[in-house]
Amino acid sequence: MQSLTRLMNTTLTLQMPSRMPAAGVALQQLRGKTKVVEKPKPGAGQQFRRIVHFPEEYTVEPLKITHLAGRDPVSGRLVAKGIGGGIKQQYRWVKWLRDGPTEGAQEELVLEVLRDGCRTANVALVAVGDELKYILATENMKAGDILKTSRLIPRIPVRPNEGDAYPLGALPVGTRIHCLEKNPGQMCHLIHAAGTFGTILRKFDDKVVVQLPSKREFAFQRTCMATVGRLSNPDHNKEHVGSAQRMREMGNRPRSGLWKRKEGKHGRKIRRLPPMTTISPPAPPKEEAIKLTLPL
Amino acid sequence: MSTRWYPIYQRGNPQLRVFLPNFWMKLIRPTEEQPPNVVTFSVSMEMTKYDVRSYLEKIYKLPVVDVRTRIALGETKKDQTYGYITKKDDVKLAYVTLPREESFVFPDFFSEKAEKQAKEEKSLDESKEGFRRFLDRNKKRPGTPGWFSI
Amino acid sequence: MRLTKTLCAQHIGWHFKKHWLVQGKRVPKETGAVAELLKLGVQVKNPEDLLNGKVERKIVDIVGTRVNTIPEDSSHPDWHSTVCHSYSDNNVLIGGLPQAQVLTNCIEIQTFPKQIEDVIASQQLPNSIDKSIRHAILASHVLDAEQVKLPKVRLPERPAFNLPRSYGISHERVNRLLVNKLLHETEKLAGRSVSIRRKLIDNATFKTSINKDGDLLGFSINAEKVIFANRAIEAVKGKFEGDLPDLYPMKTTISIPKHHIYQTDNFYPLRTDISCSHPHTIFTVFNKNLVKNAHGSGVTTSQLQARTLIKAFVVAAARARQLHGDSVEGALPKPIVVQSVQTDGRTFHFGVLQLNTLDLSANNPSKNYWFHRQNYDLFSECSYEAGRTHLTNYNGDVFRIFNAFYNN
Amino acid sequence: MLKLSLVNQLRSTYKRCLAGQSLQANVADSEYSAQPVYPEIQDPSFKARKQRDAADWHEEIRQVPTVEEKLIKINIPRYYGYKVVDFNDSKIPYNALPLTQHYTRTVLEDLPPLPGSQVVDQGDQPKPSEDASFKTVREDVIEALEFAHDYYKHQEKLPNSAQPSAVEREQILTQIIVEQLNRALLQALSEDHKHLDEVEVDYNPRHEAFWAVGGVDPPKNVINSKKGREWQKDMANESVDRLVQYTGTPYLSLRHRRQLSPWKTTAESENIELSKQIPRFKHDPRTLGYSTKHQHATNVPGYWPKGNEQNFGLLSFQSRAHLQLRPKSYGESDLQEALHSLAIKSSYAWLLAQANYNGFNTYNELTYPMNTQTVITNGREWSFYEYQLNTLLLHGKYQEDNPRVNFCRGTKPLPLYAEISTNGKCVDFNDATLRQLLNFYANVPSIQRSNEEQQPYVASDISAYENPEQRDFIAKTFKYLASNRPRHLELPEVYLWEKLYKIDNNNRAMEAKRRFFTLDVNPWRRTLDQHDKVYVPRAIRGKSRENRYKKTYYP
Repeated sequence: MQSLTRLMNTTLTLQMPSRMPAAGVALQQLRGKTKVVEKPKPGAGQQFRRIVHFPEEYTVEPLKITHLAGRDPVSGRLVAKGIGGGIKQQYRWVKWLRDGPTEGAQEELVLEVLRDGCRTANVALVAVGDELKYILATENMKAGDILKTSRLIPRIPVRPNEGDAYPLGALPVGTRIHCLEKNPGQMCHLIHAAGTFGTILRKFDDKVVVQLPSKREFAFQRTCMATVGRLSNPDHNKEHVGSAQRMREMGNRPRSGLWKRKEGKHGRKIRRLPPMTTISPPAPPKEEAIKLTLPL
Repeated sequence: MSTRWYPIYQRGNPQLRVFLPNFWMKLIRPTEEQPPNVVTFSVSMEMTKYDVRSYLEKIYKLPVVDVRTRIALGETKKDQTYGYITKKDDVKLAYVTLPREESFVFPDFFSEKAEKQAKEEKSLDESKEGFRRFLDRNKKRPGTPGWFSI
Repeated sequence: MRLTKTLCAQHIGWHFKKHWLVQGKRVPKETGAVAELLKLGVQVKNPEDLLNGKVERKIVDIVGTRVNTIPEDSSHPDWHSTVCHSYSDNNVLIGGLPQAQVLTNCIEIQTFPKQIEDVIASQQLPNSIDKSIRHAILASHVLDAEQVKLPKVRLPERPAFNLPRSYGISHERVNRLLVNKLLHETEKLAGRSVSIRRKLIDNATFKTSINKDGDLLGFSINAEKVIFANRAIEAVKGKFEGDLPDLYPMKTTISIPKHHIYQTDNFYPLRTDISCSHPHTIFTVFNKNLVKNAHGSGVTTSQLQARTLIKAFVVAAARARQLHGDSVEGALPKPIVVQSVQTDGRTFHFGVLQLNTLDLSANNPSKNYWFHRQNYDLFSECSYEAGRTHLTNYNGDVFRIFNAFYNN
Repeated sequence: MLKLSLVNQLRSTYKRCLAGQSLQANVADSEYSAQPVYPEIQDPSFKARKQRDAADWHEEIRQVPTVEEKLIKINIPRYYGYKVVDFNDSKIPYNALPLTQHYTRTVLEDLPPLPGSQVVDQGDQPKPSEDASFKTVREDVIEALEFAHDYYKHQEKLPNSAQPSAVEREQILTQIIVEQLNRALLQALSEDHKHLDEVEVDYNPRHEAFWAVGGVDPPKNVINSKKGREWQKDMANESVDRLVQYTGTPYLSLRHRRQLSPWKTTAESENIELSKQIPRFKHDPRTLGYSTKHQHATNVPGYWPKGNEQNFGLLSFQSRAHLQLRPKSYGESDLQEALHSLAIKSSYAWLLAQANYNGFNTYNELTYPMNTQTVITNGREWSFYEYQLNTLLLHGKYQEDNPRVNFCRGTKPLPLYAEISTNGKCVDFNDATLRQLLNFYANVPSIQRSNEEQQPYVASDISAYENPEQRDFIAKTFKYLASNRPRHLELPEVYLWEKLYKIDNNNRAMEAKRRFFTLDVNPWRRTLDQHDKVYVPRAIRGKSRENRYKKTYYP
């Protein structure tokens, strides 16, 4: 087999694609023929719970969703167990990019704080200019609040209010933040769950160290935008499901009963937190692999 | 008349030389009582109301007022030996309304024949009856010849 | 079976296949060949284009094919490069009445014009009128025999419930009957001398488009009932002062959808030389199942009142454009007064708009006037339960205002 | 001891019977009569028994106290609704007039010309005051017409995503014209004619009526089934009743507190000779192009019972837009007949529905005549009809025996104007048509009857019932039936494979018998009250096990 690989590598000046960690290959036996179905592995940020039908342009209209019931939308195969059913919710498209001027600040008006069925935190409808958008609502946000957004990093840290968005470098140490950019320009996709927040611990060089809700510390670039405050609906994690039927209404199916909290491979282990990690710049986009066909 | 639809060419001889029209209409006796100005046809499945109307108007110069069509389910029959079920083809029926002054009575060609048949059946029944009476009479005197009577 | 060589033999083809699954996917190494070739002036093409080139299919024109819908892109005949803020019946101004005021350059006066106030205070109605109005309400809300499927009802606290579909009188019909019956009663009171000078029309459309501070605003609205009169309503005497509200940080055009496909023509449903062509009063129906905020929330009182104002404004502007030509800008030679009533069958909002100027820019010193009062409930509940009709908290003031508006 | 006394008692009774004494002799002496009174001798034949059963049922319906309950009572025999001939205002097949006359027992006559027009013909001048008022009305109407056309012309110019069909276009224009004209005429005439102040105007009301018609040939399956039974063979071809359901939506209808006065006397309406002359259409209505459907019997004159005082129809404006869909080959004369037929069935149905709210129905005969006026229009052409309803009994033997007939008289379509010119002016306005219309509006409804006389078979009103549960039940059941919504259970259906392999040919003899046709159950015979009762949750009812289900109050 190894010789075969070597042979192929010499004849074709091609480079092996690193195997996608999330993609698994399932062989399904057809009658006399093997059909290869590629399906992703669970995890990696994909929920397999629903797809949202996004329009081409940003809109504040509640969007329609389609339930996936744990299936991969490409192959249609079951990937995640225990998902299915539930009340059909409407999705509110949150505008993740809080873009502000590099000089001065842009002011925005909160019109309404709404409940979104597809996420745990509340969303706030915000008006600026002739644009309407949703952002995640903070704990004490209410209609009529004025929010500020700026990309300016002053010499002395600003005194921010809840809901304002600033670069990490502009915020004082100890500030609670959410909706954090991993790298500058990369949509704010950290810290979204209800009641969570990150804390700015210290600053060094051009990095700012933030403790994320998982208690791990990461060093981000100081130009990463973050929104100030703790996310709304802080009692979400204390709320009881209440009944099995409520669980079904939430779109979860009965669990297998195999998982044990205190024992086994997946059970609890108490370990030290890993040391602070510096966020590396985003990897360059991967070259697309050519799929060669060979009728075997 | 449809011009698009021809029998599929088959190789070899003899070749098909007679082309029957694929639009046809058959006058049939209505199963239920109808107003006298309504005529019932069995028509080819491909014909529409408009086809039936133009067929009668253009070829037979009939004053057609209205045409209604329906598709009647073919009869089914159970095979006596093996018990499988066969079904006749469905037929399209066209009810053609003529002007109200017109009236059409379906001709009764076979009334004489039916009468004759009825008569024959009657005489057959009578002779059967006679034979039965004869048997009844002789039931209680076994062994006696038929001609013997008091 | 014995562990023989035959048993342990493995099918090499299977291994080839498994191997190929992995090895068949390759990322081409950048060899620099493309750059070299381009340097030599050789054309480089993507192999995909050569192998699976796109085949243009010709559309054959066959009799009976459906006409293709025109794609909604720049090839559309009504496509413009400048964007238009198009307000239609189902849009809601998110800023409510203040936004509508800024949009139409109106100052708010929280009473009716003096002549209407006088009529409301002084009119003599017969004693039997309340009985007739109660009957009209019941006849349109409960006693009409229409039975159609009503919109689905959802319980917010029980989102999983599918309640049985109820049948009844549709919202459109309830309002049509109610307005018609109230007008019938009013006309009986007014007599022929007044009612001959009025004409009624159902479902009239009005369209107009206006430039405001560089933004193009297009309006297309429908009024469920319109009263036309043979003489225009007199302008309100007196001058009114006031400031437009401040919307900062919102712009006035917020929440009005933007479109590239639009028509900018003016539409008024009657020609000018017909006897009753002056707009008098418009009745519009508010249906909470159809009219919602863009983000799905219900309509607030202020937004509802804004809707009354905008509808009146569009009617007045369309009339002004029809009278004075499409190019009319700035102050009108004679102000146009339109009365506007909005109802959802239970709540009524009355208002009077005086259109002084079509120049809507923020720094225009002359303003339009919007006279209105708060909403009135005609009743609190009207229903048919257990074989009996119920009409509670009937409010007779609504008909008095209604009557005064008709006779103005 | 007890037994012995019982035996003694019986013995004494027996002795008295032997002596020819009445059993209640000791109760009341008035039971005695000089002449012996025997119960009526009843015909024991099958047909007579059937007729008696039917008459008993009709009597039961008559005894039911309220209007709503009467309709529920009529509907009780069928859970899924009756199989009815679909009579509506949008479909009139070729040669429909004889059938319409048979199904409504109507004699058709010409409307006599107006007295006013004769005066003009003779050259005499009408009264100047009348002339002046007519002139103002004429001006108002012309103005209204021009206004309506101008508005419609503008409306048509609007870019509309869904292009309306020709029928819809006519309906839209006519609705505008009729509403404008009605308003103009009510205003202009209400000063002289005070009754117009009291009219109630219905916009696109819902008119529905249900009735039974006798004298129709039985369908093939009935004949076959009867021929299969020896004792029914002779009755195989006897005529049967057909149920008819009318559904229509006029543009406008006017109602009034009082009734219009009849124009045929009782003597004229009771004429057995005339009733024999009415054309009969014995064939199945489907042979003419009518269709059938399953639905509950509904009688709706546009509003709910006891809705208001305006219980009697004055005038209705019917649409003729759907006549456009009839092929040209039907001819001009048939169009004329179709208009007559439309007028007859819409007038009959509306009057029947009104009569129903006064306690009468197709099984309980009217006690006084009812009248209405009908206008069929497309805005330009107007046909005028007057209708007098004398009888509702059309079913069974009444088809032959009933001496009463209904009357309809009408005109040809008269043009109101020739056209509207391009500059929006009305050309060739026809005064005669307007006079006819004015005459309909000016026809004063004058008859007012006492409550007992007007509603002899109505004893009560549901709002007067003490029990709120009963009121609620009756109101809900009535609305449910009258709303034409599908029944809660799906209609029973035989799949085609079942017809082929289980019904027509018995190929699955060993299969478990679970479907209704294998169990020999006719689901169409299911009655309205054969349903599970509504369960009352324990939280509401408390701990008692007695009232676990809601009571039903079927009449």
